[in-house]
Amino acid sequence: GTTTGDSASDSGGGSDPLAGLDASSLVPEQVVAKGPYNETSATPDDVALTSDDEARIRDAQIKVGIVMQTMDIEWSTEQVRGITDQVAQLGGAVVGTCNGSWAVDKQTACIDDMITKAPDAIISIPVDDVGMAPAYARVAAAGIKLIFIDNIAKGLEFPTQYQGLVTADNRGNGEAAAQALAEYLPEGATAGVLDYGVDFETTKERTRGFQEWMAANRPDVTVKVAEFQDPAKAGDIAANFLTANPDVAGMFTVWEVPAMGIITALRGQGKTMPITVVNLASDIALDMASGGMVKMIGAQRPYDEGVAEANMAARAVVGIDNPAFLAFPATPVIQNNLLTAWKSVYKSDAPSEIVDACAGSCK
Amino acid sequence: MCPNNRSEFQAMGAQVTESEPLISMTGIVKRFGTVVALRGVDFELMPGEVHGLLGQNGAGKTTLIKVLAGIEAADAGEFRIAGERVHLSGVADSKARGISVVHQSLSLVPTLTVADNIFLGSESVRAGHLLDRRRMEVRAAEVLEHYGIPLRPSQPVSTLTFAYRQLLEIAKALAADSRVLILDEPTSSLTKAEEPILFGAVREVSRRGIGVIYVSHRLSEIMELTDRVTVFRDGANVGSFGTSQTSIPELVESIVGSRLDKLDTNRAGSRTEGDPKPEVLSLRDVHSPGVHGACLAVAAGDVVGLVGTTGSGRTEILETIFGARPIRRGFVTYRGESFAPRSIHDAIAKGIKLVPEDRHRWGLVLGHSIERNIAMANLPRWRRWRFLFRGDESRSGAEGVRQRLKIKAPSIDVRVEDLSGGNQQKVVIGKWLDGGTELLLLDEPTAGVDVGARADIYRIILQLADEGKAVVVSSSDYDELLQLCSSFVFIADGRVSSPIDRADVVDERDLHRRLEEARKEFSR
Amino acid sequence: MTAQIARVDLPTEGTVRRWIRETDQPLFLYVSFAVLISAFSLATPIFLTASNLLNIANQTALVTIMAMGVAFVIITAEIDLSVGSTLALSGVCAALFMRDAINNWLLAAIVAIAVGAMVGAVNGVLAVRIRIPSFLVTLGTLSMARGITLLVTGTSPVLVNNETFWSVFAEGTFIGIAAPILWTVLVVAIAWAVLHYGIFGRQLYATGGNIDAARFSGINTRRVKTVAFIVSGALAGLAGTIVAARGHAIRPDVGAGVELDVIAAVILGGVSLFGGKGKIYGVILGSLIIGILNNGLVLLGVDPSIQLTIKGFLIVVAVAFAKR
Amino acid sequence: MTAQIARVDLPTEGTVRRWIRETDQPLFLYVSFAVLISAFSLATPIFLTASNLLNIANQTALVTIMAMGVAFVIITAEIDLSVGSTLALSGVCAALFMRDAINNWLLAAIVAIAVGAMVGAVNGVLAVRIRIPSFLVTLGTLSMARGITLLVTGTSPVLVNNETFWSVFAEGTFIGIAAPILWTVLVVAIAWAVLHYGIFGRQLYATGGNIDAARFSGINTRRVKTVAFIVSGALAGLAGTIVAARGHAIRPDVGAGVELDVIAAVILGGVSLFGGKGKIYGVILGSLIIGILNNGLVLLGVDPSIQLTIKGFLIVVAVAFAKR
Ligand SMILES: Nc1ncnc2c1ncn2[C@@H]1O[C@H](COP(=O)(O)OP(=O)(O)OP(=O)(O)O)[C@@H](O)[C@H]1O
Ligand SMILES: Nc1ncnc2c1ncn2[C@@H]1O[C@H](COP(=O)(O)OP(=O)(O)OP(=O)(O)O)[C@@H](O)[C@H]1O
Ligand SMILES: [Mg+2]
Ligand SMILES: [Mg+2]
Repeated sequence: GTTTGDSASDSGGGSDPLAGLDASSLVPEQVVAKGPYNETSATPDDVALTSDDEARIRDAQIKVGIVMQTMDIEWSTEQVRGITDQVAQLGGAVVGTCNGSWAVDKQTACIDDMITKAPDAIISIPVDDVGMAPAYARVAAAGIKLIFIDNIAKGLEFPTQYQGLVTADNRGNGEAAAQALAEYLPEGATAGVLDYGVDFETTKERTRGFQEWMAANRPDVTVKVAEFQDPAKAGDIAANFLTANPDVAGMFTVWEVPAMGIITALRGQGKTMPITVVNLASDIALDMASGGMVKMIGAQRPYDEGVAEANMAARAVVGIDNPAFLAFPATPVIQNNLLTAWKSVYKSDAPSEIVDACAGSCK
Repeated sequence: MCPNNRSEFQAMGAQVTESEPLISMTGIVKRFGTVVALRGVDFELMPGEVHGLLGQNGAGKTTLIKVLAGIEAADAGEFRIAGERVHLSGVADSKARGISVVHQSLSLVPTLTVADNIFLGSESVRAGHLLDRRRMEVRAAEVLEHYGIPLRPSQPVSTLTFAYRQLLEIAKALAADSRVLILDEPTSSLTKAEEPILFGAVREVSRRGIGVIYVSHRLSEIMELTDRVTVFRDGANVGSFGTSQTSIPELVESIVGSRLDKLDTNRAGSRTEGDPKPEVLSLRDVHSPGVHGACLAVAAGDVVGLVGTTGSGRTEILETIFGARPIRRGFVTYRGESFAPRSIHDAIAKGIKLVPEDRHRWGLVLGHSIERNIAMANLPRWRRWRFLFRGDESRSGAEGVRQRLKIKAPSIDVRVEDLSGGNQQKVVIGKWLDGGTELLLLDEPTAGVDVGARADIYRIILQLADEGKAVVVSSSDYDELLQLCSSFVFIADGRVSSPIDRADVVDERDLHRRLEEARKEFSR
Repeated sequence: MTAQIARVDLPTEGTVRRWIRETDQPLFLYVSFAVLISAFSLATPIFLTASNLLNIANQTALVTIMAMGVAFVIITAEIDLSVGSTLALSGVCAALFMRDAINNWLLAAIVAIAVGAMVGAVNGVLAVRIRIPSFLVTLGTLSMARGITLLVTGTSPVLVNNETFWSVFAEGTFIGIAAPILWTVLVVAIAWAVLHYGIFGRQLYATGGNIDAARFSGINTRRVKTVAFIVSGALAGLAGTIVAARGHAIRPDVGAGVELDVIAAVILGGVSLFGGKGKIYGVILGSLIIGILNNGLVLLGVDPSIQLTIKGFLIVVAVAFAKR
Repeated sequence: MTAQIARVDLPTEGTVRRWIRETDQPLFLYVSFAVLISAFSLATPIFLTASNLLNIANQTALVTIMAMGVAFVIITAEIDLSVGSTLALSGVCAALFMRDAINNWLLAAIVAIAVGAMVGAVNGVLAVRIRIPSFLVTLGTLSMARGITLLVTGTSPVLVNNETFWSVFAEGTFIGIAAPILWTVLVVAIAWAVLHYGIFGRQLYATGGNIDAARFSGINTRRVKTVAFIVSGALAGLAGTIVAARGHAIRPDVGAGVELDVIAAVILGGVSLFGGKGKIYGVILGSLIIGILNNGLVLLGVDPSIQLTIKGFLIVVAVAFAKR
């Protein structure tokens, strides 16, 4: 379609609207996300440890178990890395990591196996915030502290049944992504959203953020939504969606896998358009670095979150009160702050391919 | 067949000097688990001779052949081909050495065509790896036509009936340019009409100096076809004779190991006299797939023989009565009331039992034990409290069958696939031996069964008849029909002649002549 | 004479080897089973604790229950890929029934099992009457059932508010044994009786071994196959009930992909995909072995990315070594 | 085990039915294919546009390529569930090779295909020599390959920085046709020649149709099966190469679950799970039909939950209606 053609030329040359922008200007004033019981977010400093806290924790030699929703993605690995480093830092040990493999029965098994191992605390992200509730209730019943990642199991009480929730400001990232994409959308343009067609709180939050911002700040933009239920098929869905809606001038999607799907689809069709997405990953970063289609990435901070979770777990074990809800503020990444953002998120320099691809245009 | 092949054959015939045996085996031993199939067998095959191989079911004939074909490796013994000591590395090896086999249990690929099967493993190629389809079809056509085998090269094997598959097996072996041709019960369901095809082929190849090993339980064939016979008993060679120096009774004696009293066949004839017996089954102008207006009447105590050539539709008629083929038109009455079997289930429930022609396809679960195979057909009898199965009764029942039919196996838990061909056939018959049979349908009942067991089976059948059951037999073995039947009908392309009494038939030749007449009748 | 041979030769072969050859019992399963257990109990003391063993039983309950039904189907030389979706659909139906109609645990369970049986019946009819390869049929019903489940729930979970339901199917215990385990035992017992002591079992084996021979022996092979599919569906329904009870709620996307675990357990249990072969306790061992692997590796605190590799490796080894 | 043969009576049946049976041509595929295409092109004008058709071809490329290999395996009456993981492993190996060793597109592709072939060889040896049911073997290698992939990548994507690689396997076009489509055409052509005009094809069919007959005819059935597995692996390797090129990077979790789509395409294409049967173009139609369904339903903007239902339904109907 012609629209996409135009936007292609926009995104192509130096006339990139985000080129000179200060990424931090995309961050919402304060964390938008609200806790499960509508708590406002604490800040990472609220869970930092004083030296005598640390001393007490060292004596306790805490044992921590981790139960993830999957171990197949970078995000999980980083979370686990953050937790493991920090727990070690605090003289404790991670006694085991279990992979829920996106299945309630498998994650339930994980929880029960962990309980059997009787650690002091379990840090976990539920694959199913409803169906997993009874299993998580057993954790508290077994006298084990419980820190949630991203989302709590429905109906569990703070602080009796769980002692903290750490997440990224998903809604904030959604808003930032909307704001960035808006820069590329001419008056009355159409934006596309490739959404996860399953009731999954984290991704729903991101989409909400995106749509609310658009509705509030760019009422002229029509938002068309396509849903995928199998991430592996997101690319095909995107391709077919874009064929069916040639008027779409830019896309937002909820994490990097569907984003890669969109990119692949567009490449297959020899088209190009601006894409904004949540969660920093090397493959979409490479595209951004080379001035490709990915214009903005709302990063999470899995490693830092991991550290915070470890701290909360430790505090809970030695009986220090935790804030109920801690959301890390959105971290917008655009081409010009890619390298620094990468370092602050992953605590290591960006891969050489990305640096090369930047050709000096990133900092 | 194409001339160049013939010259190849002659060349091969020339290679072997008359004195030297093509094949000589000494002290061959073969075990299967507990079973010793061959216990030190000596065997010799001369060029150009047709060598008959005889023996009871399970005597070890097929095993010897599997050793020759490189399918099974002998556990001990010496094996020479044309004087050269060999250790066959496999089938390909034995093929390469010019040994080709017609197997007892069919070894065709149903999903491929006739031509594909004939040249399976020896395809003609073009440009290295590409098939030369046309050449194969042409050569296949030549072979089939040369030996007068009525098959189309392009025909998929899955559409062939048993007898035709057997002919195809033979064609397959003939097409391979070989020094040794082995036929393991090639005629078990060929009729007099196809015999000439086979015999002609055998005589031709032996004339070319090719050695032929011919396994059969039909002694008349052996006498007619072979130059020499070797008899096996329980995995040992109990002697070789020149065919001309021996006689059928002698052979029978050395096969069975004792004298066998011949059935008095007049009994069969005599049963037709006397007061009329109640009619069990009658077909009037019945049409079904493969059957075109069949009429048939069977009374209690009758043993009716279906006489026909391959493809005549005997199997079809039997299967129609058995409920395996939908009746399109016509009337069937069974034991007084009109009857249209909706399913096999139906027919069996009413006491109609069929011993099918192709035991591997329709008769047996090869992977299951003897007991399971026999129980499969008698489940209602072993039912307890509606749902449960009376295992012990089933076992003792199966054990009884094993002894009654002298099935050669260590126990009833042996898998049927490990039984010899004839013993497998006994299991198929054993399925229907007892339990509410009113009408027994037999399609090639004794295919591959040895003379001894055959006599036992005849006794059992005649006994059933005496008990007032009705029996219909389709057999391509006229001698068998003459021994069993009280009357005959002739079949051609799915139609049935009017019956004639056993007493009016003199001998096999007479029966064959009458069949030919009947077929002329139909074709008019 | 024949009998003689038998008598003479029988002793020469080890009774064990003969037992293996004659009956297709997956001996190797015992072995790998024993090996696994001893290995893990040496590696970690927790493993052999009663609580952990109950744990494993509880975790394998679902797979074992469904494996019984799928085993029936596979023994008839068909296959059922739809159990995962059937589980979800019937569980969701039970939950909706309790939420919107009658909040009664028994009726709900009946609904779930009936729905499962219905899916099974559809599979059966399509595969047996219309003769569509069951792989396709059940792949079709797999996505149909899933689609319907997502539709009726609008992709969001359905809550279950029925104490009795929870305890009867998940949380209740009897002499310290959790309900799901008891249900499993019940199902296994019945399946065992049917398959090894029932007429129907014989019919299943015969049908799978050689369908033509079975027909010619008077077995109504179509009925047999259809019933097998229905049983498989119904048991998936029971599994769905248990899932709904365990979670006090059920998500429409639950049970996706579980069919592979189930079939794996069945095949590992020595059931042949070509039909006519297999034993119930083989299947039980099959699913226990998989369960024990999952549990043991976690207890040992093995890194999850290595766990996958090890699991695949061990499964293959278990079988390979069995074939020796 | 030998395939069951349906008893048939030539004289009485209609020539069409006979033609369908004798040459196992999945006629119904033509029909449902035609029906689908006409239905969608009536429903939405976009459907029949050249760009959309290329779209479909491009989307089905991967499945079609892998389906060729899997068809080989299934025709020999075995099965290969490992293609998804093999795709990931070999794609990742190619990417790592370019990143850490020699950044050469050709060598990288060779590495990928070699790795794939190796996995196939492992499958072959375990399934054929050690006689482990291929379902288990390939389920084992499925999780092993995936595990190794996750290990070597540490779960993070591996980036590919090689313009030539991108264009040769993904972005390059020739007379307006994208590279993946061209690769598919090439693979299909070769598979077609081998299967229908090659010796090896005969041997595949024979081995699957009646393994004893094949052995008795001197065919080295073990070799045949092993080679089939290797081909399947190698083609999964090619697919992996294409994935890596398309994304300019490859994620270790790519291709999970694709095996079901591939097998579905193969079976829908009229290949029998019991072996000995099947035609290449059937498989092509099979995977195209699935691709067209996915594409058309999205073009029509159908709700994804309903899409699932419809897709399952249509697949079943397509086949059912075929059997009439
Ligand atoms: N694979 C096997 N496993 C175990 N026992 C076997 C196997 N094959 C053959 N036998 C046994 O070896 C003996 C000889 O069998 P064989 O088939 O050679 O007999 P045969 O002479 O061909 O009999 P028939 O005339 O019935 O064909 C039989 O007792 C049979 O049960
Ligand atoms: N060459 C053939 N190809 C396909 N079908 C055939 C062929 N010849 C015969 N038939 C079908 O098989 C039917 C019977 O074949 P069959 O050989 O079973 O006849 P039969 O009288 O039972 O002879 P036999 O029992 O000796 O085989 C024929 O009526 C015909 O319908
Ligand atoms: Mg024999
Ligand atoms: Mg016949």
